[in-house]
Amino acid sequence: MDKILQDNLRKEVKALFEQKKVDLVIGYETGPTKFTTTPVLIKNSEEADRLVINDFITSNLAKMLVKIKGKAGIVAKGCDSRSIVSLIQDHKVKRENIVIIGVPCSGIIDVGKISRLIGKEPDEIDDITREKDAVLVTSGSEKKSLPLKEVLYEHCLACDLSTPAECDVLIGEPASPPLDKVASLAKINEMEKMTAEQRWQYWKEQMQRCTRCYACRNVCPVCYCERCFVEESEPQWINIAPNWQDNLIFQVIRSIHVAGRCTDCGNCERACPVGIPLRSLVRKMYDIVDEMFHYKAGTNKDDLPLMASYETREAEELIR
Amino acid sequence: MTTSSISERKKFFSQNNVYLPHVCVIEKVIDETPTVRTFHFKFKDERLQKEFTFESGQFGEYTVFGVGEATFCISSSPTRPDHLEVALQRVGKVTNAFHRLGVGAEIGFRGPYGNSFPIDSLKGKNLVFVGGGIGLAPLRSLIWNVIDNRDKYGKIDIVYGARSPADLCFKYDLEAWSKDNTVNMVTTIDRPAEGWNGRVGLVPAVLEQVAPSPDNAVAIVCGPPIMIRFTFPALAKLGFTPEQMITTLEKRMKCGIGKCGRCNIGPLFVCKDGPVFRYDQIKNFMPQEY
Amino acid sequence: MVKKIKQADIGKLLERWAKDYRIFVPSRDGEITRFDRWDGKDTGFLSIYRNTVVPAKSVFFPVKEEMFSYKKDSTGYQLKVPGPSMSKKLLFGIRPCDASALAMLDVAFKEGYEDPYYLEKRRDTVLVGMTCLRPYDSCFCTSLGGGPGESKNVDIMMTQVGDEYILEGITQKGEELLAGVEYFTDASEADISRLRSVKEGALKQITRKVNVKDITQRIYDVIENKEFWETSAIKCVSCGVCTFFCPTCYCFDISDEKEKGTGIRKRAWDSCQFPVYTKMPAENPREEKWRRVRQKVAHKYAYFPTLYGGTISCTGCGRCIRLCPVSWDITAVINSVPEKVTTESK
Amino acid sequence: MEQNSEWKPQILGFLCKWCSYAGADLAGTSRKKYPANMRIMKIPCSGRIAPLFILKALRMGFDGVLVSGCHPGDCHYQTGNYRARRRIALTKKFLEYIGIEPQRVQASWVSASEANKFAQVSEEVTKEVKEVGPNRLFSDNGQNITG
Repeated sequence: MDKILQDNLRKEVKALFEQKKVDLVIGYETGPTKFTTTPVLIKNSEEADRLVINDFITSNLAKMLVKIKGKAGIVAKGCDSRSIVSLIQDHKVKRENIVIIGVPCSGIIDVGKISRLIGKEPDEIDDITREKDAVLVTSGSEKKSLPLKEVLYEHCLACDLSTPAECDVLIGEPASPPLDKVASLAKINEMEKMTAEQRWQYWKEQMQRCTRCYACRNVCPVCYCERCFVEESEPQWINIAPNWQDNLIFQVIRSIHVAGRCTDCGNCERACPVGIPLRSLVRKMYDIVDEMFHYKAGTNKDDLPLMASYETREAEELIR
Repeated sequence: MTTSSISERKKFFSQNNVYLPHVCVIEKVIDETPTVRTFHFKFKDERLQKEFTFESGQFGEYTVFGVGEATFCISSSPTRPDHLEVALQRVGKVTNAFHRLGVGAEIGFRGPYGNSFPIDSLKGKNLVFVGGGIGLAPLRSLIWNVIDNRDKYGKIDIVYGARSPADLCFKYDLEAWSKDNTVNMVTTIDRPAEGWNGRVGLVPAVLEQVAPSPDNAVAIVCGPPIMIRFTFPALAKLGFTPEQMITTLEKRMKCGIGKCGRCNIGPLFVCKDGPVFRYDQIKNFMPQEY
Repeated sequence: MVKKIKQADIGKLLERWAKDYRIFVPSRDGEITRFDRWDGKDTGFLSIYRNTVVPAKSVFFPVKEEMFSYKKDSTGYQLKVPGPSMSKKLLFGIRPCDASALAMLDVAFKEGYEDPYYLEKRRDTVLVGMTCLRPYDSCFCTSLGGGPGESKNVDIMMTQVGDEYILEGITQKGEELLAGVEYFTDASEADISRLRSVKEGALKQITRKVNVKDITQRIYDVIENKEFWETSAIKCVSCGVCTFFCPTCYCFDISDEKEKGTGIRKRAWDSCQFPVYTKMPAENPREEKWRRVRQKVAHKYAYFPTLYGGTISCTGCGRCIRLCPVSWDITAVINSVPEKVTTESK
Repeated sequence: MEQNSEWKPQILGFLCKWCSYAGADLAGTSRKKYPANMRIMKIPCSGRIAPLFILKALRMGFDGVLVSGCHPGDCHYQTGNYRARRRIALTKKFLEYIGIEPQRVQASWVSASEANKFAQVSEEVTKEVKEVGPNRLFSDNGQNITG
């Protein structure tokens, strides 16, 4: 995403402070290592120059809204703005208390993918430049062009709501990542070709790595419960020491709990320090919700939340 | 506790493993309040029961088999070594399960851990015990300890309060101490209640009314955090210096031996540097965290 | 003693050592790397040229372990401790930062009451260190007395130089292991000077710095400064990544599990970043996020040094920076701790 | 072993107290013939069902789970069964995706008077669960973990 966007954003944020429309602004600043950004809380117009917009604005900042006091501006990509809408639907955030600064998103670059494609870790890469349908990766004397579709996050490739619909200001023109639903859902489709036993075995193996650090849950903008079921002691639903069985139960229940609120923003999978393909769970849930109930999370702030509503006739084929 | 006493303790570890509890048997269960019960228990191994020693103020880790482990102070006095006592309030998974146990049931115990009330430095002093609710449990160990060696100590004042008459713990002790004319026993409840003819008022306020003299005195305080926080200023008003105030703190604990990490206040671990602290040791350190 | 060995002979060397030791090497596990039992054949792990994602502590302090089990029979409850793993271990390729972290865990688990589970696993372990030729941009070990080729906490220090590995015997144990293995040749003067330049090259790559001057006092000076800690904690999501994957973090939880009439007491990694970590029925001393972040930072840079002779329990491995889902940066926090208050009131 | 005709699947039935629970009771008192291998848990409304209950039952080793509530439109609390329906639908579909046989997660509407239907549902559910065999999903060593 280009520099003009970033400049416009900074100008806009300064204006918001000067017009006293916000007490603070949640956005991104340059991260501590190469090709990263990190959430930042801007408290006045002078600090606005810390804000960045680039191809690495990964975090879903909606996460930070729930506990913020005062009138907050928030930089939001398409998926983030939908998460904000979900929070509004759940009465976790009041629409009038926030100023959504929409940033049209043309897809976020997954540096991990570039790493795997060129066999170098992010800090060994000197530069990543985005071109129209490709990225140019420079590492020492090596230069390599990689197709854009192969280096964007998989969830971006299925994102047809990349320009925030719910926002107060839109920075720049509507944009969209190159869409490729087949590539985006490749892992899920592959899984569905397996037998039930193979699928179970697959998840069993994945969950053996889980340490229950709860990064997936804690970065999820819609996982705002004060007390998660995994921390209940009476009854205690799952064992405290991690094991694949309870790890899997945790992930399954989390996937069901975020049904109708998850916007497939990819935060959970990105957060996982042991590389569990969590998006293959939550995205599947996203599709089940869409197929069964024709519901897309965070697209209408006046809708009742999915699980708080019903149609008198639906899903009867599953009931005796 | 000193290192030498730790090695001294080692003979009590099964297979040299400090985390292994010893199996104990519940001998008696006393209903203190609707939510507090006292359990009398003995080591199943008679040799251990004979050799086991502890000091007032120390705590143990108690296992309800099949449920888990939790931390409680030993509420009986080392001067009465026939059995051990623990009083606990039903508040969570382990304590609820504990309350379901009856006479003859087996529990696990490991300990004693932590430091203890500085009994030697209390000798010859006037003692002011200030307790609230279940906070009387650790004080009770010391009070009986002192009463059993009555001639070694000066005056004894006890100010103890609970929310209501029903919430008063160790009523049989309160009665015994009231009858003991070497002890000034003051019992209070927070709000007036039917059938209660005694004092009414919060512990810190009642303490100020009782107004024990700070001369050659030490105050030992234990109760809910909010009571402790208000009792220190009340004592200060009466002329007690921080060095004359002792408290015992409660924290979430798991290991009891300074390893698992959660009970610290700054660099102090409540499980091994405490649970007994003089107020001057902690007063400058993160008051909100104790 | 300085020896060298051809990369192709490493397999044979490990086979030899495997006669006396259980060998642990950096291994791939799905997307991540960790120390695991060597399979006895493959030396493909040598291609893992960076530090493992999971710190080496997991060999001695695993993510979960059984402490004991219990069962009730006609005479009451019987306890059973899992049998000790008597065999000696050799960690091949541990990085200097993780080795120095083990030295800290050794102290913490030994002090006062000994922790039998950790110490039993750790006993008689030989550490064969590996120089980090390509440290991460998040590494800052040089600010904390370490370095990519630092050898003070290992028995043997190994450095890849071209297609050879140069091994320096550091401790007596290390020297013994290096002696009498025919796959080694003595390192020449030229080898040693190549070794020196490789290590210098590695050292230069570490550019991240953290200001640890008077850090313990500086932390105590701001310990009650809520605003400072709130600012430091603002983006933290309170997950356990930084602590679980920290080579020096050793907090754990103890819990019981019931299966088929048997109870098992387990311990598992716990994190001071979780609100439930300190939660008591009526209140929680670290309910607020800034208190938890303060605990993490202050434990490493103030409390641990206070307790253990000034040792900062951070080795600068950079994992907390690399793995943090919101890129929280401990070096930025430490560097933002104000300078020591010179006009001391005390 | 799975073909062993002796093996009877263990099924946990979460039955709404306003309808299916009474229906099951009636099936019992009127001596309807149906498989007696269901452990019944009375719930105040099918809307009380949480996906976690279903997972936990399977984790404990039950071979199948049945959630049964009032027919659409008949909920004592007006909409509890509609809400349950969404939850059950998502759970069933999702569990199938991760590899849990859909036969193990069952739902029905049975009113207080439908003793016949309850017997029939029990029969069918038992048959289907029997077809997929003992639940060894959560065991480490392929053993049934009921205990």
